[in-house]
Formats: sequence, C-alpha cells, structure tokens
Amino acid sequence: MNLSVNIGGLKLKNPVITASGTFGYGVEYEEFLDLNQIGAITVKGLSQHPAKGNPPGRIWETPCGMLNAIGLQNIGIAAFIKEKLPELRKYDTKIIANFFGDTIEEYAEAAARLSAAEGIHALEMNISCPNKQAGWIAFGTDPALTEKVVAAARKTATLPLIVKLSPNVTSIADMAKAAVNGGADALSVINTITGMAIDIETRRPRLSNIVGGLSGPAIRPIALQMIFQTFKAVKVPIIGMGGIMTGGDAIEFIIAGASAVAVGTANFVNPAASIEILKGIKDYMARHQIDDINTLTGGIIC
Amino acid sequence: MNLSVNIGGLKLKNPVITASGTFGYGVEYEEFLDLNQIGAITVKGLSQHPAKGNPPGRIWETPCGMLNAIGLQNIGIAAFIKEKLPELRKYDTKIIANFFGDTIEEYAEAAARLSAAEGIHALEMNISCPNKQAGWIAFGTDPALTEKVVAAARKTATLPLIVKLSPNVTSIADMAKAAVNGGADALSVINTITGMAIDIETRRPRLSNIVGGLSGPAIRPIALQMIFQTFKAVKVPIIGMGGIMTGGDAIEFIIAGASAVAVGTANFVNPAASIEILKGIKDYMARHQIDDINTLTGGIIC
Amino acid sequence: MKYWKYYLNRLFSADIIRNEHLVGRYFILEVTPNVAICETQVGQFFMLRPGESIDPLLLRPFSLLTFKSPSGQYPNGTLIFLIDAVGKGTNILKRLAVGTRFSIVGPLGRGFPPVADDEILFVVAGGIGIASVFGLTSVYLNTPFFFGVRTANMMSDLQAIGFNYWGENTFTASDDGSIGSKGSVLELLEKQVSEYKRDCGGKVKIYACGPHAMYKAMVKMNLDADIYVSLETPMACGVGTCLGCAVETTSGLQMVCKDGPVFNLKDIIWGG
Amino acid sequence: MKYWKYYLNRLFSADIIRNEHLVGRYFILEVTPNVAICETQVGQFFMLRPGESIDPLLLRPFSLLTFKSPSGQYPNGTLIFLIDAVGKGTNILKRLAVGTRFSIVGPLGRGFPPVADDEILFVVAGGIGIASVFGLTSVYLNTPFFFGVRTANMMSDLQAIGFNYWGENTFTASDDGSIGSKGSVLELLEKQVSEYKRDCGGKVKIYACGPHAMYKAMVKMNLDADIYVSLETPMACGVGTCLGCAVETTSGLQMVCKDGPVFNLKDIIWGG
Ligand SMILES: Cc1cc2nc3c(=O)[nH]c(=O)nc-3n(C[C@H](O)[C@H](O)[C@H](O)COP(=O)(O)OP(=O)(O)OC[C@H]3O[C@@H](n4cnc5c(N)ncnc54)[C@H](O)[C@@H]3O)c2cc1C
Ligand SMILES: Cc1cc2nc3c(=O)[nH]c(=O)nc-3n(C[C@H](O)[C@H](O)[C@H](O)COP(=O)(O)OP(=O)(O)OC[C@H]3O[C@@H](n4cnc5c(N)ncnc54)[C@H](O)[C@@H]3O)c2cc1C
Ligand SMILES: Cc1cc2nc3c(=O)[nH]c(=O)nc-3n(C[C@H](O)[C@H](O)[C@H](O)COP(=O)(O)O)c2cc1C
Ligand SMILES: Cc1cc2nc3c(=O)[nH]c(=O)nc-3n(C[C@H](O)[C@H](O)[C@H](O)COP(=O)(O)O)c2cc1C
Ligand code: FES
Ligand code: FES
Repeated sequence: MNLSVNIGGLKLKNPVITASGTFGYGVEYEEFLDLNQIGAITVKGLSQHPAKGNPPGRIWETPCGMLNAIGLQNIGIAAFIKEKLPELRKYDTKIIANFFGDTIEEYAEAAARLSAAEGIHALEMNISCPNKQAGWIAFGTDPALTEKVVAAARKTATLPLIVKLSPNVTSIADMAKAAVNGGADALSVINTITGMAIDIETRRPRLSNIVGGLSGPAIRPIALQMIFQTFKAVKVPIIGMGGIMTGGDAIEFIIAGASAVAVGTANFVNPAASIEILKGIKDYMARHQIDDINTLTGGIIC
Repeated sequence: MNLSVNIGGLKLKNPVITASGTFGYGVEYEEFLDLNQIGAITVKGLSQHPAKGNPPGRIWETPCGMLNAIGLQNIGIAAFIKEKLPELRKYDTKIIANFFGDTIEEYAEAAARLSAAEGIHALEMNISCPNKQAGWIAFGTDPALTEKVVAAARKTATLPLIVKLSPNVTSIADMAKAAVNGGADALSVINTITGMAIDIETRRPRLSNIVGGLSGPAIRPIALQMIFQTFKAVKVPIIGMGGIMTGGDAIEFIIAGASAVAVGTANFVNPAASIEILKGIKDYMARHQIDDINTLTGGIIC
Repeated sequence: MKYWKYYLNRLFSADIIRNEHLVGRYFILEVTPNVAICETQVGQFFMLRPGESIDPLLLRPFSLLTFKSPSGQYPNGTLIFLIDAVGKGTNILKRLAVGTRFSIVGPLGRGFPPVADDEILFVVAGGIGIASVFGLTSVYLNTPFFFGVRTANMMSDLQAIGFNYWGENTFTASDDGSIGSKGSVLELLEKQVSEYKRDCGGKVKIYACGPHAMYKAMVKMNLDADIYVSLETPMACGVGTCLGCAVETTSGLQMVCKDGPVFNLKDIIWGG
Repeated sequence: MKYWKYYLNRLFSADIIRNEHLVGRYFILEVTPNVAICETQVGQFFMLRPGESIDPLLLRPFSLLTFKSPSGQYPNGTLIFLIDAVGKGTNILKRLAVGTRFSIVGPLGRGFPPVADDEILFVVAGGIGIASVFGLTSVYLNTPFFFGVRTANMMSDLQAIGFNYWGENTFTASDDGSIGSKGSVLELLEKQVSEYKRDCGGKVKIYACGPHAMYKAMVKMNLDADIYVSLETPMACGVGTCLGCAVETTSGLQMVCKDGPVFNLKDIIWGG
C-alpha cells in the first residue's frame, strides 16, 4: 500500500499533516502521540518578529465548530529556529513552516530566512488569516496582490512553497490561479472562514477582535467544495483542510481533489486525531483495494 | 412591549419571518402552528414559468447543517397567484413573495406581476442561489450587475423591494451597497453558502447538482458576521437569517444589526420553530426590560 | 429533554415506554403520545427527532409498525416503531432511556391504497422493510406474506416479542438459507403469483417494502400484478415544503413524503 | 461509546463508576482510568469530552476534586470531579450513564505551589470553586477554610456524600444567610487574616478558587498575604498550543491552561 505523496516537491511518507496553529510547534504533542507517524507537522504561523496577538477573548465554541482570533501570536522566526527546530529535528517527519508578513518585503525576507534553516522541509505562506486588518486581508482576496506577494516569496524561497488560500472570496479558482501564477508549488485550502458571535447578555462580541475565523466540522462542506473548485482550476497539488475529523472525512477531501490533508481543530478534540485519521485512510484503502493513495486524488465520479 | 418593525415600508407586527424555500407556500404549515402569529411568511422562490428544479439527490445532512440543491423548483407566478394566494389571504400575516428570473427582463417582469397581485405585501428578490449556473450567479456576486438587475426590478415593482444577498462573495458590504444603489428598500442576509458532500463508498457527489447551499446552525457565525458588516455599510433595514434556531439566536442577529429575522432550516427540525423563537424574543425583552425591539437593532457594544 | 408544546394535529410530544434491543442492530421503540393523535394508515410514517442536540440536525422518518389502542394506562395509545440502527440518528434513538420525552411529527404521507373485494393481496417485506408493511397483516388477515431476510436472527426476534404472523401463508427466504428457502424471496413471490393466476385467475395486488434494489428486481420480473412499493429518500421537512425528497415518476417529479412514500411501481422512473 | 486508544501519558479512556446528582445543578462524576495515570497536583485539571457528538465540539476543563488510590476493584484508582451543570456540555456529562467509557486528557497545567514551613495557608472557595481547592485540605490538614455559597444546599450536599472538612477551622458565609454568616466570605477571610497577622505575625498564603469577581474583590482588599488564584477561561486545546486561553499578566500574555490555571493574584491584569 503506497501512502507517500509529493506535494510540489515536498515528499511525505503519508498524506496526513497537522494544520498550522492547531499543533503548536509540534513538540507539545510528543506525549500524546508518536510524532514519527505523522506525514508532516505544520507549525504555528511565524513572523520576522515575535507577535503578541490579540487580547483575551480569543476563542469561542459554535455549532460543530469554533471561532478563533488568536491574532497570529508567535515567538518569531529566530526563536523558532533556535529553540524549537532542534527538538523537531529528532523526529522522522517533515516540518512545514507556516509564515506571514505585514508587507511584501517581510514575506520575502521570512521565506529566505526559513529556507536557510536546517530541518524545515517546506514553507506554507499564510495570506489568509481573517483576524487581520482590511489592508492585510487584500493579500488573500485580491488576485493581483496575491500573485505579487507570492512571486516575491517565490524569489527568495529555496524550499517548496505552499500558499494557503482564504475561503472568504467570491472565486477560490481565481485566487488559486493567481497563487500558481505567482509561483506556488502547492496550495493549502482552506484557512478559516470569517465569523463572529455575540454574548446577548452583555451585547459584547465573544472575541476581543470582534470577528474571528470559523473552523471545525461545521465548515467541512464549504471546504470540500473549494477544494473541488481549486482542483478543477489548477494543476498543482492541494493540501485539503477544514473540519476533517475522521479517516472518512479525509478520503472525501482526497476524492474531491486533495493530494494530502491537514488536521486542525480535531487535534483539540482528540490530541491523537491525526493518527486515527491516518488509520482510517488505511482501512478505507484496504477495504476498497486501493494500492496507491495518489490514484484516489480527484477521483470523484460526477 | 413593541415588537412591530418596518422593513423598508413593509410593516410587520413582529420581527419573525419564515425564510423562503423552507416554509413552502405557507399553507402547508397551517396544521402545525397558528400562522396569524408569524410576522411574515416568505414563500418559495417564484419564477415567470413553473420550474422543475434539479433531479433527485437534492438534500444532504452535514454537521449541524444541511445542503440543498432543489434548483428553485416552483409552480410559477401564475399558479401561485391563482391557487395559493387566496388561501394565504385568510391569515392575518404579511406575505413576502420571493422571486427570481433568468434575465434582467425576467426579473423586471416578475416584479411587476407580483406587485399587481392582491395579498402580497413585499417582494424578496433572490439573486443569490448557489445552485444555478455560473452566468446566473453573477447577479449576486458582481456588484455592477447586481445594481443593474435591482434597478430594473425597482422600476417595475410597486411594493417594498427586499434584495437577498449571497454570502459567497469577498465583500458583503460592497454587494449591499450595490443593491441599495440599485434601489433596494431592505436586504435579506444571508442565502445559503456553497458547499458539497461526497459519498466515499461510490465516489459520487451526494447532490445531483454536485454543489448545493449550506444552511442551518453550522453557518450561524458566518451569517452573523455578514449582517454586522452589512449594517455598518448601508442604512436600509436588514432581515437577518442563517442558522437561527432559538430566540437567543434571533436576539444575537438583531444586536448585530438585523431589524427582523427569518427562520429557515429550523422549520424542518421543528415545524413550530418560528413561534418558539418569537416567544424567546419576548422573554429576552422582558428579562432585559426592553420596551421596543427596534432599540436593540445594531446594539452591539464593541 | 426539551420538547414541543404545540399540539395542532400532527406535531406532538411523546414519552418512551419501551426501548428493546433485538439481536443485531434492530430495536423496538414504543412511545405514548401526550395528546390524541390522528388515525394512521398502514404505510404512513412519522418523523422522530434523534435526541435534542443540533447534530444530527434533521428529523428521521420511520414507518409505524403498529398502533396500540388507548388503554387506561396509555389514554392516547402507543406507537411502536421497529428500527434498524444504521447510522448516527438511529443509534442515538437506540440509546434513549425509557421515560425520555421527545418530539414527533406525523402521521405523514400516503399509505397503501385499499384492496378491492375482487383482488388478492400479496405482501412483500425485505429486511427492515417489514416495519412499513407489517400493519397490513392485521387489516388483511391471512394475506400471503413474503419475507426476505439476510439471516434467521430477525425472524426469531420478531417472534420472540410477539409478532406471530408466521402461519402457512408466510413464505420466507434468507440469503444464507438459515431460515426458509435460500435465496431471494422474490422467487417465492413469482411462483405464488403465477400459481394463483393459473389456479384462480383473479387480480393480484402486491404491496412491498424493502431496499430499492428489490423493487428494481420486481420491475424486471414483469409480474402480472398491480404493485405498490414504499420508497425511501433522505428527507428534511417530511411535509412537502423543502422539495428535497423528490423522485422521478412518469408524471414528473413527485415528493416521497407527500405524494408517497407509497407509489405504484410502474410510475417510478429508476435512475442510476 | 468511541474512545481513544492511545495511552502515552496524558491521554486516556476512563469508565464512569458514579454519576450522582446533588441538589440543584451539581453532580459528582467518578471515573476509573483504564491505565495508570500521572500524579496530579491540587489545582491541576483534566479535559473531559462531553459525549461523543461533534456538537458540543470541544473538551471541557474540570479540576480534580480528589483522587482515590488504586484498589483491588480499581487498579488505576478513581478520579472524582464535582461539576456544576451550567450549560450544554456539563448537562451532557450529567446524563452519562455509569459504565460509559469516555476520553480524558490530563492532568494539565500548574497547580498550587507548596506552602513553606514558616507560612500559614488560608484556603478560599467560592461556590463550585471548591472543586479546585478541596484537595488542599488533605495536604494541609486543618488549614483554615473559607467557603462562600449562595445558599445552604450545597454545603449539606457535600457533607451528605462524605466530605467532612467542616471543623472549627471552617468559616462559611452564604448570600442568603441560610448557612454561616450572611454576606461575603471575604469579610470572614479579611478578619481572620488580620487577626492572625496581629496575633502571630507570620507569613500568610491564600489559595482561592471562585468567580473572577471574587478575585477582583480580593485585589481591592489589599490583604497582607501572598495570594494564588485559579483562573477560568474558555479553552480549546488545554495543552498550550491553540493560544486561546490567554490572560493578561504583568509579564505579558500567559496561557491559563499551561502557565496556570493557578496564578499569583498580583500578576493578573484585570480587563473590562
Ligand atoms: C418513509 C420512510 C419510512 C422509513 N421507515 C423506517 C422504519 O420503519 N424503520 C427503519 O429502521 N428505517 C426506516 N426508514 C429509514 C430511516 O429513515 C433511515 O434508516 C434513517 O433516517 C437513518 O438515519 P441515521 O441517522 O441513522 O443514518 P445516517 O446515515 O447517519 O443518516 C444521514 C442522513 O441520511 C438520511 N438517511 C439515511 N438512510 C436513509 C434511508 N434509508 N431513508 C431515508 N433517509 C435516510 C438520514 O435521515 C439523515 O438525514 C424509513 C425511511 C423512509 C423515507
Ligand atoms: C481550569 C478550569 C477548571 C475548572 N474546574 C471546574 C470544576 O471542577 N467544576 C466545574 O463545575 N466547573 C469547572 N470549570 C468550569 C467548566 O469548565 C465550565 O463550567 C464548563 O466548561 C462549561 O461547559 P458547558 O458546555 O456546560 O457550558 P457552555 O456555556 O455551553 O459552554 C460554552 C463554551 O464556553 C466554555 N465555558 C463556559 N463557561 C466556562 C468556564 N467557567 N470556564 C471555562 N470555560 C467555560 C465551555 O468550555 C465551552 O467551550 C473549570 C474551568 C477551568 C478553566
Ligand atoms: C486556534 C487556531 C489557530 C490557527 N492559526 C493559524 C495560523 O497561525 N496560520 C494558518 O495559516 N492557519 C491557522 N489556523 C487555520 C488552520 O490551520 C486551518 O486552516 C483551519 O482551522 C481549518 O481546518 P480545521 O477545520 O481542521 O481546523 C488556525 C486555526 C485555529 C483553529
Ligand atoms: C431547502 C431550502 C430551500 C431554499 N429555497 C430558497 C428559495 O427558493 N429562495 C431563496 O431566496 N432562498 C431559499 N433558501 C435559503 C433560505 O431562505 C435561507 O436564506 C437559508 O437557508 C439560511 O437560513 P437557515 O440557515 O435558517 O436555513 C432555501 C433554503 C433551504 C434549506
Ligand atoms: S422531505 Fe421535504 S418535501 Fe419531502
Ligand atoms: S486552551 Fe489552548 S492554549 Fe490554553
């Protein structure tokens, strides 16, 4: 049974990845599961300088989902490379460094610095966080700007460059094309969907940032549709994510067009979710006599 | 306690409306609840000619939600006016005629015909169904076209004109402004969100139309955020909808900026949902000593 | 448990008085409504809410197995459902405790039409399909009954809990031969229908409930009979408003929940 | 019920052996883990999954009330939680049947620091906050215990099920005066602290768990003591990765689940 996949040059032993921001810097989970079994770990979004993020009132549970407005709090690229990466190098898995900048230049610099660090195997460029200001959000919603910022990072990056798309757009296909035109080797689809919740007793928003990003099973049908549209629009491999809780869900994403899947919110519900999902994928392949997971990608019969 | 609201000229005795497509032509529910208690009934989307809709495989349940791709099946404006409207006139409630066309002309003609019928109190223009072809979808996603089609219907309509917006856009604020520029007296926010589901055993989509519209509590945080953005962008009243199940949910939408709420999928879970929601609104007002529901609209404290 | 407080006709709350797990996935759910409910035809169905959570969200349709008339203990009678725990919602129902109050919508749809005096009725049940047609055995006493099961378990289960329609007019078949003849119950049906036609020549009605594959097989058999079958599609509203449960028929799309679930087999256009 | 199969340290399945409903909303949940679990400090917490549905989705944090050592019957001991059924998740937990197997993550976070020999400890519990600090009474025997409740019910409940720390060192107050003195337990605390200071002059530590309003009131009291409190915020991961449970402190944002839930009161910056 072949489970290995190639995500735009990033070779994984299996298609299960942990999603950025839901698995810390990876090492936090070593006592919950065997990290060597995971296809890849995507670390929390990194920026040039450490970022404090938003004030408290950062998460809220919603029907079959949750809102977050962490605000991209992170220890910064330097501290990550110095403190976390050496720990991660001990594991036989691949490390994807998720990163963002506030300007095109910052994106390009971050891509360069992370490419130079030993033990990082691919870069995931976050242009799609719903908790940032309007100006920033244009990176992920205006195709022309998307192409420009991706091209800038592409120039400095020496590792496979994955671009993470925002679902908060009229046409995910247009955004996917823009990212690929800019030089993306692969796409991550989707980031969280903008949402909010209000405490009716106080009339205040549940999140200090007012709006936040919706994740979890609630968004799965939306994510699946976007992966399907992206698969039709571009040729690069897709990492599918958004509400995957079980091996069956992962298979659904693969059939819609994903070459690999990322597990996000499910890690909070069950710290060992990624390994159970991998097991579910294998069970399905055995039951359906599928020898190579790659043959299932985009295998939807319409 | 004042519950009456004015939605762009449409006066309702209370702010609870049943959403189009989830309450049939109204009369089907007379044995489940007292229709006289509802603020208004929005009927299933009507077109010039009867429409057959999509083949079977039209609905599918998802986490805290459901997908539908009915494809706007309806008996046509003429049959509605002849067969259903006389029945509806017996009730002391307001009737909102939801309608759509395939061309700008059809929209204008439908608006004229429905305006002339006795017993209809307002028009809701559907430019936002996710189950139609790409060309049609532009009515609800391209602001210039939105303004144009709304203006055409505005010219022929003699009743309050409510425009129902699509959530499948980058900026709901831009769409709201376009509809208002076209002459909308009020806005309905939101229609369903595009989604899909796949049967992993057969690899076939669950819906014959492949994609469909997601509704129910899963989408509530997304809907709420869009109402909040719309309220900031335009001055016309908003009918808020998307996953409202309880009186508390309705209050959340009103605080975010809605002047009235529409109850959709909840009708399927409990045919008397709209009346329970109305009761919940009254309980909240009593508990918080709110004399007039209108004072709560947009009352979020940020 | 929260429940609805409106009792206009077909929306009521009911209390579980029995939740009996049979061998395998089947269970019997017996509930007593808190109001007098409408009379139910065999083949009609009720929508049950699977727990009070919003996931799973939608109500689930189930045929009425039998109705027990009002008694001193249960002034509104009791409704008995026979359910196969196939998925999320049915498994939640299976775990509900006796005493749980929950919401029901129904009876809904159109049941099996009456059988005329000059007609003979053959009843066919495939597996859990028995839930929908079982009621016919008390309306049409001793009517020939064809029951196909995967294995013997279910038969003995039903007998054990007091369903005794297994007289000489009952023809059974099982996939594994563990009860009745081995193979499809349709072969038994075909034989009996043609024998009846040959010996008596009268008009034959067949009322069937089972997997859709069984109906397709019946179409192919070209039986000389008027066949009515009960269809299953996913449902949201159950009352004809969402237009979700459409099925293709010779007279256009029809709604299973409102125009059915019982249809004349010859009117159905089978897709895929 | 589905449960996790990984037993690397702090992720385990457990079986419910007691689910006892007290008067009002409180209930006692006693579970026995299926593996030997890590040693727990007083003030640490566990994340419990409220049922197997995906709504509610997230695990819920609960302090350990007490741990019962391994016995022949329960080779991995038992964990006892005292829970207030305030919302969706806690009400689901309240209905779980004895025998239900479910998933737990923990122990998590940092508990109350050790008390030095030259210090005296005053323990303060506001309502359900007792769940987090009760364990201190078996580590620091006869330590003064201040318990504020809304009404007498809860006290008698706890006594009824065998918690007997109501000796002469216990000071109680209730909102309605139905037990102990009427009013805030903090007034009793303030009096005892200043008497102790006056009479003995030693260092005082106060460990408290209760509503955040209680902590804010304590800040205002300016007690001459080193005060540690257990904070509550919504949590997703419980292990420091989602960064959702942040709280403002004098040394920047800290995570309640990892840096806490026990913090030095003077380090907390109270918002709105
Ligand atoms: C008119 C009618 C009468 C029925 N009578 C009975 C009965 O007496 N006993 C019995 O055991 N079953 C009966 N069924 C089938 C029963 O409704 C389904 O098995 C049940 O809805 C499955 O729900 P689930 O959550 O366990 O499964 P899931 O697979 O988790 O359900 C997912 C979704 O698909 C729908 N669905 C799945 N299978 C079916 C199906 N076969 N028919 C309709 N919807 C389905 C569910 O309602 C739900 O919306 C009947 C169906 C219909 C339409
Ligand atoms: C470290 C810690 C220890 C705790 N120990 C106990 C205990 O021993 N006994 C006990 O009864 N309660 C305890 N709580 C509070 C308990 O976690 C909440 O009451 C519970 O999460 C409410 O869940 P719900 O689904 O019933 O409420 P809902 O209001 O439906 O929950 C909605 C969301 O808000 C969160 N939430 C609501 N209230 C709280 C709260 N006070 N703290 C944290 N999250 C909250 C829920 O976890 C959920 O994500 C503790 C909380 C923390 C942080
Ligand atoms: C608490 C939280 C923090 C997140 N932080 C990041 C981040 O730093 N960078 C990023 O690209 N995505 C981030 N995401 C998005 C996830 O990686 C993922 O795209 C999204 O949650 C959808 O997947 P899910 O439904 O499986 O969680 C975050 C999500 C959550 C819930
Ligand atoms: C089965 C179904 C059919 C619908 N048909 C229509 C329609 O004909 N016209 C329309 O404008 N909206 C239609 N809608 C959208 C609803 O009116 C509503 O905007 C949406 O479902 C969100 O609200 P909810 O989550 O409360 O259902 C339909 C929704 C459903 C679920
Ligand atoms: S289930 Fe809604 S129309 Fe049949
Ligand atoms: S709950 Fe996730 S960091 Fe604390």
